Amino acid sequence: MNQVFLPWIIISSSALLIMLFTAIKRDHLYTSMISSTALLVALIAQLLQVKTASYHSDLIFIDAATALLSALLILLALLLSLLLYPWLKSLNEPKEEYYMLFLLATQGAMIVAASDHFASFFMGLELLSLSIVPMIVYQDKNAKALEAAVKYFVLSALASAIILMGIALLYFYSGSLSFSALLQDTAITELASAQTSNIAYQVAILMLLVGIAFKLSLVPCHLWIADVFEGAPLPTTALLATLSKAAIFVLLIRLFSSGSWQQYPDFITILSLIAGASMLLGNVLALLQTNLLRLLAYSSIAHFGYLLLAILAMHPEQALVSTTSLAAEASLFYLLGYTMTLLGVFLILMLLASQQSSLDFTLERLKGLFWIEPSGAIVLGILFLSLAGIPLTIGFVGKFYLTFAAVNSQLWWLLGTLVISSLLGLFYYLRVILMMVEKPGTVAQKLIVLNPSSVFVLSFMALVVVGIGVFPGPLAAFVQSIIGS
Amino acid sequence: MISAEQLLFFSLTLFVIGVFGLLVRRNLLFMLISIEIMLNAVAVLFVAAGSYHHNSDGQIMYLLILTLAASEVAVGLGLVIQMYRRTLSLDVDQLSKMHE
Amino acid sequence: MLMELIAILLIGALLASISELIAPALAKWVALLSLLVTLVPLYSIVVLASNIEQGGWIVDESTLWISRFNISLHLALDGLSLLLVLLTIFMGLIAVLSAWREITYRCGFFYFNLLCSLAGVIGVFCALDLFLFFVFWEVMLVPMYLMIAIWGYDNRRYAAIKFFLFTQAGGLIMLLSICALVLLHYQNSGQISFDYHDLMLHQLSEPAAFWVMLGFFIAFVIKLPIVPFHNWLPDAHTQAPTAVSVILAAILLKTGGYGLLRFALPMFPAASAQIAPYVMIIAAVSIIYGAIMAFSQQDLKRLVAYSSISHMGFVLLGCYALTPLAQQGAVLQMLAHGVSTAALFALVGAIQYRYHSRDLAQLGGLWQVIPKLSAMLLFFVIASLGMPGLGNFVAEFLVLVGSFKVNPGATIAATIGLILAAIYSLRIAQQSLFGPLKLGSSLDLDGREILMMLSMALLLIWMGLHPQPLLDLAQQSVNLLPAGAK
Amino acid sequence: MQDQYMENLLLTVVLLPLFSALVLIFAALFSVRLTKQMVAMLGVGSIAVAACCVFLIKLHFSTVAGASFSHSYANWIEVGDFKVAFGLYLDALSLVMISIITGVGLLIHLYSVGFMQKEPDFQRFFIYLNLFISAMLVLVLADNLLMLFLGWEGVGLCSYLLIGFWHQKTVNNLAANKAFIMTRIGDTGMAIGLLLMFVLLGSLDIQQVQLKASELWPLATESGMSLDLVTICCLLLLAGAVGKSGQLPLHSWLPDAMAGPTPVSALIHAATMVTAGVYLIARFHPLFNLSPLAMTLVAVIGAITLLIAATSALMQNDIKRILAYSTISQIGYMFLALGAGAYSAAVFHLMTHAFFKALLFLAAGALIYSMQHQHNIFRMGGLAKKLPFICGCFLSGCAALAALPLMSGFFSKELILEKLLEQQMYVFWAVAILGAFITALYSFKLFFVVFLGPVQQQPDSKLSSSMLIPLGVLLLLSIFGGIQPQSLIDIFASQHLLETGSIETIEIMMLFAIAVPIIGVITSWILFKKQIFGSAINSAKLRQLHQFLYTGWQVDWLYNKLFTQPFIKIARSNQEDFIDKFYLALMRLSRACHGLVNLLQNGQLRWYSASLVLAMLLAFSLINF
Repeated sequence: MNQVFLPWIIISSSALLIMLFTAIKRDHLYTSMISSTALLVALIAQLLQVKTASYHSDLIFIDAATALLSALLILLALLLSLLLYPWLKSLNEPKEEYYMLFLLATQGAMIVAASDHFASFFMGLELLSLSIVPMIVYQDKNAKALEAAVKYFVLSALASAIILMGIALLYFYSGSLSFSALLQDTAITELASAQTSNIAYQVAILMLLVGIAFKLSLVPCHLWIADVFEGAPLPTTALLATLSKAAIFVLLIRLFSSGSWQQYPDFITILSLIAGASMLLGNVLALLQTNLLRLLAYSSIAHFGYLLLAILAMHPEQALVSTTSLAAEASLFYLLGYTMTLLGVFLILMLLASQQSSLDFTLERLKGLFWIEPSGAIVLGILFLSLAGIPLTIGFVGKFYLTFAAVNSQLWWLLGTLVISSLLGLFYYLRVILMMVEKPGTVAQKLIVLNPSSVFVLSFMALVVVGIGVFPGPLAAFVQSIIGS
Repeated sequence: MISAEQLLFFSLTLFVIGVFGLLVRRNLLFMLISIEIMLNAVAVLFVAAGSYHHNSDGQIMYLLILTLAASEVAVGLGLVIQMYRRTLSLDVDQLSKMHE
Repeated sequence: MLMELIAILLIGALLASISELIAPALAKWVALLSLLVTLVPLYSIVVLASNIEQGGWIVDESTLWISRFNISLHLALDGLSLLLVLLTIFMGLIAVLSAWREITYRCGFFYFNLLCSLAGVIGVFCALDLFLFFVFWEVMLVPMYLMIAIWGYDNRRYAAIKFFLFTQAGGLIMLLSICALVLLHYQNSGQISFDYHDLMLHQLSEPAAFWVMLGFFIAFVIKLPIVPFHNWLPDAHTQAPTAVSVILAAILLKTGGYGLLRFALPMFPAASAQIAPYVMIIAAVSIIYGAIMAFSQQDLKRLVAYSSISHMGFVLLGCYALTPLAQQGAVLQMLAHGVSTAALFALVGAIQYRYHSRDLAQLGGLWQVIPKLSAMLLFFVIASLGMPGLGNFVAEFLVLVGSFKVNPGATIAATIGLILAAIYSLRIAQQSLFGPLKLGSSLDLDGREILMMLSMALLLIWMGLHPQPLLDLAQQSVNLLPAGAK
Repeated sequence: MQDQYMENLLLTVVLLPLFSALVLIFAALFSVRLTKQMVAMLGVGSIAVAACCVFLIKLHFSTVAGASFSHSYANWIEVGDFKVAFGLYLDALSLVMISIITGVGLLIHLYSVGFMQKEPDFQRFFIYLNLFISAMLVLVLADNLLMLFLGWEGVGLCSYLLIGFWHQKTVNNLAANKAFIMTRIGDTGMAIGLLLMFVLLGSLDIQQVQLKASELWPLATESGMSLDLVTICCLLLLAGAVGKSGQLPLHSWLPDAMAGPTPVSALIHAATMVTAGVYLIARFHPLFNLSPLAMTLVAVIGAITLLIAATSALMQNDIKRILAYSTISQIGYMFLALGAGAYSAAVFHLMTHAFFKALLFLAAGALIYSMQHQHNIFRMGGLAKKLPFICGCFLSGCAALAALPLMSGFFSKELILEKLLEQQMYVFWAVAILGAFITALYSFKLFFVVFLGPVQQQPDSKLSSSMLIPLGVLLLLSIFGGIQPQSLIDIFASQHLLETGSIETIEIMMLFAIAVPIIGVITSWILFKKQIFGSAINSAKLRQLHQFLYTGWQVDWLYNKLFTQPFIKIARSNQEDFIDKFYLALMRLSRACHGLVNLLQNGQLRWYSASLVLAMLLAFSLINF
């Protein structure tokens, strides 16, 4: 039994354990401890084998990069789980199931990230999205949650159906379901020559594309995300925004870093269009948004637009300097920076939210936060600066990597869009910061009581965001050694 | 003997029907059904492709899709009940409190 | 040594913000103290400078920062940087003093931001690694933004965001340019480096050089600012508290000029020479446009802001005349304008502090009640209209002499700016100081303010009558620059 | 040893007034109370010492023809080949100038002690006055153009400050602004001239510039009336001169400048500063000699100004305005002389004019002082018995101004006319004669109206001795000051080598020239007896003419229409920056887009799901069509 699966086994078994435990005796504290410890152990296990990991079967492909990214995913889950306890405690629903769903979603995400076959990919995807649906509607009394759940459920079902159709068509024409086969084998190349003639083949690719675009909420399949963010409970939103998206994107990174996509010009054009549109529209949508959650939703559209830029930079027509790994590193770094930052934001929001007022998270509620709750506000401010990509934050390092890679691949038009859209973005990020330093208003209130775990998480976040922002050197070198290899 | 192209055509038609069903019906229940139709269309195509290529991946996928369909229905019906409990109707158009 | 300089400021910033918890009044003392402490390393630097041979870097320290891209914390200082750093510290002191009474709300955090922005600016003036330069360039904005946004006047949010967006736009374009530059260098030399010296070694070829240069140029020109990228300045100034206006006018604008002299010109001599004629015309336009706009303003701060647009036009003119004479003039203009305009803002702030109004229509006859302040205001007004014997004149004259033989047309247009300068400057004096008294009596300058004003006035006179030391300091840096479109 | 002595003396002369000004400034700044006596001591004393130094310099200055002394004290600016030092240059010309400045300056300082006695801002007045003196000394002693410019702007500044001395009245400030800006326009021309000269000749040292110029353009004289480089240089310098000396077209500030205290009008706007233009051209005579065109232009400007100013003076009621216009026209004479190449005559006239015009102004000041600030001459009358001393001052002053024989003004003006004849510039000569006639007319109109005829208003206050002494001295000077310093003729000696015209014609004309002023006086007497002056004019035409002349040929109106109003209109029209509109538009655009894309977020599940399908179709069609 290969030890690369150790984290998976830990996570899924702990999910089962929780299920059984709950059946015997409900105990919130133990449950949360089980899940956290499980994730912690899994993380350690994952990190230990980052350097060495390499496993390839029909279904699963794990190399160092994948291992690293899965470590990232586990880390996100772990941090989130640390804050689940205080939040769930204030809820008067049965709590334990949430942990189970949470762990299952994490598991699904990791499968997606490591999948090398449509079957495994599909399984992971469904595990992820199906366990998220109940998490969205977990709060019984919340009408918005229900609406969000229904929307997410129907749309993701539609999306998976479309993806499946795409897969089916591909399978119909190529007779294979394995990515590596589709990407490298001779079959694909003759398909590539054939694809211009073959409409159905195009349709297949487009279907896959639309499905992915939906999962990553890229324009034009982005409409759902704001509603879901607004309606869903904060932890679920955080999971959705970071873990599920990250997982799919990790897969994209891998698929694109291997394989030769420049032989599908149409495909690249569509992707660039999507990227540009996402950057612009996302930021334009967020421009005057007063609901913080919707604002974050829209900004995440834009950020995944930026990430696509890194993807596109992987296979340029002509690069200034031919470095294969640069774009991959860029995407990884940006993903890391963005997910970490966003998670941090959500954690603080969870601390801010007492469960009644968590329904409408308007900017007004941040008014004067800086003067009332400096520690939280400073961290939040730093996080937003990181989202805006101001230097000395991890967000900037990511953006710098991105720009560097994109310039190297001479994606000038997309870079122009990047400049414009990040200006738009800056506008609303600054508005948030401004709101926090305003003279305190009436609605502003203190954080709910800070328990050790949340303090730890907050300081950790700040540390990561600023620390890596100021000294990205070691991590950069490490990432290079992983991906460059 | 039915040719693969015919099956492809059939399943695509089925899929399109499902899509249209999803788009035109307001009732959540019927939307679920349309989703089922789509999934089945895909399933048919997989089976057809499997037999066309003489390998078993198609059948395996078919099984996976079946399980997926089942679990989706489970979750979906849960939602349906929830919704009916709250709004005494299954009209999804009423679920549009959140916009801009 | 430079690291210490910056570190002192940052530590001071932290202490200031902490000290508020003990006593709000403590913060300003801490700020003042930390600024004074910086004089220690500065003094040793000046000593070094005095006994260094021409053309070398006075201080040059570098440690590896990000090995992946071979980015290093490379801080170095030559005459030009030294002058600007000195200006920065001096103006920092002035700013602290001018905030002394005005800032009462959360002063700890205010001085924190003030010192941070100063540290950032010094970083900009010393950074020789392009990545590091960019980091400082961006970072110094945040505290400025906060200071305007928190302690500004009614319309502060708009002004603050406008300020940030304009500079950020420039910054992003510059980031693209930096990346392109580094990658092209990588392409040719096979080794990746953000270091100034390395990148200087081999010049880019056309047309790449042109576009890369343009990126830098736009960023710096927005900062200067030059018509038509100037609109952030009047708003920022009108909304900013006095101290911030002082910093903004005295130091922040200079980063643009510094960037031109340090990066845009020497790195892309050919491309710069290619655009120089047009740039000189733009400079002349913005001199005249700024002056006319200044004349039409009612708000004193706005007026001064536009006047400084007009003055910075001379800097651009001087830089792109590509003659050492004019570039010396540009350097001197940066210093002189820094002092004179900062003084004007400080005085306007003093007036506002006394009368809660900056509107020329409401002011008038101040000389009858506060003669000392009025006399000072008159002095700096005279200085800003370029009276011989004061710094601004020498600077502007050098610029004009240097650029006349290169581009007489633009130079003569710029000279017309002198007439307009006289017109709007006298308007300030006439409408605020002279005429019948419209407002009540008030306190005249106190010791602190007289100290500030007098020090600046003497500095200007010194620049006007004995600029030689400054010129000699700037000499070596200017000599490195391309010797014109020959 | 000798030089050492000279250096120190010169430096003292320049620095003393500055020093006293600084002392007074710092006293004011740190609110050290000074009694008026102390202020007066400082202010007047410094000038007195300076004057003594000048006297010593006169003694030690070698009387050899064309002798000059120059010394550079400190380095100012040195960038590459651009070198400027703080250097002083003394020759006969500047010697005459500094003697006038310190001498007349001393008298006027003394006078102001009495005149400004009641003024609360006594101290500020003397600060400005001393600053002015030092700036003026720098101007005339500078050995390089940049330093000359320093003095040039410095005196402009001081005149601005002093015109607006009584700053509570907005009118005064406006007059001050007008003066500064109009002169600034000329100065800017001059500055461009500086730039051009440095670029062409590679130096700003006055002597070197002229040397190099005569090397560079030796044949310029042959090239005749062409607009060559040297001419351009001259014209740019001329612009500066015209601005400072209130010549056409930049003369209209001078009458308004009378808003300042009367001693200021006497010192700055009659004796010293306004003649700086004359000094400048005299200083640069070698350069101007190279360009006939420039010379003619100088002469033309002088002539026209002379006539316009004289005619305007004829119609004024305000005593100070009359004197102001007469100043303009007298300086017109000097320009005429300069244009004719008669530099020594010009400077000579400058000197005598300084005497008698200072006298007239101070006397007028005394008059106003004792008539409760009455400026209108038609409100005065028959003061001859009341104020005999002032009457005497006026009599001699007007006589000198009208160039009646044996007065100081007579010699200088006759010299100018003579030179004009020598140069066969008959037209200009005729103009000058006409000017002389009008001058006599208005000056004696002034005298008669004020001192003869019916008494209208009683003088009250007595004059202090500190006002009477200077009056007395100037009275003597304006009568007997008509001895031309030999040294002047020497420095300009090289210039008039042209042989004179036939003698007898000249003599006739000379006699005519002497006669004209007398005729003028007589006519004005007749007119006065006929009660023409000040009587209401009945014909509309004449009234228009009167109005036209009264407003100084409506120049202000013209400039207002031509320059001021358009400028203000332009400035106001763009008060909030049309470029800003563009950025605002960008902002609105993005807001509009926000609204637009928000419409898509309608929360309708079925629309959302449709969007997926649509997206696919869109992409598909995009690829295939």
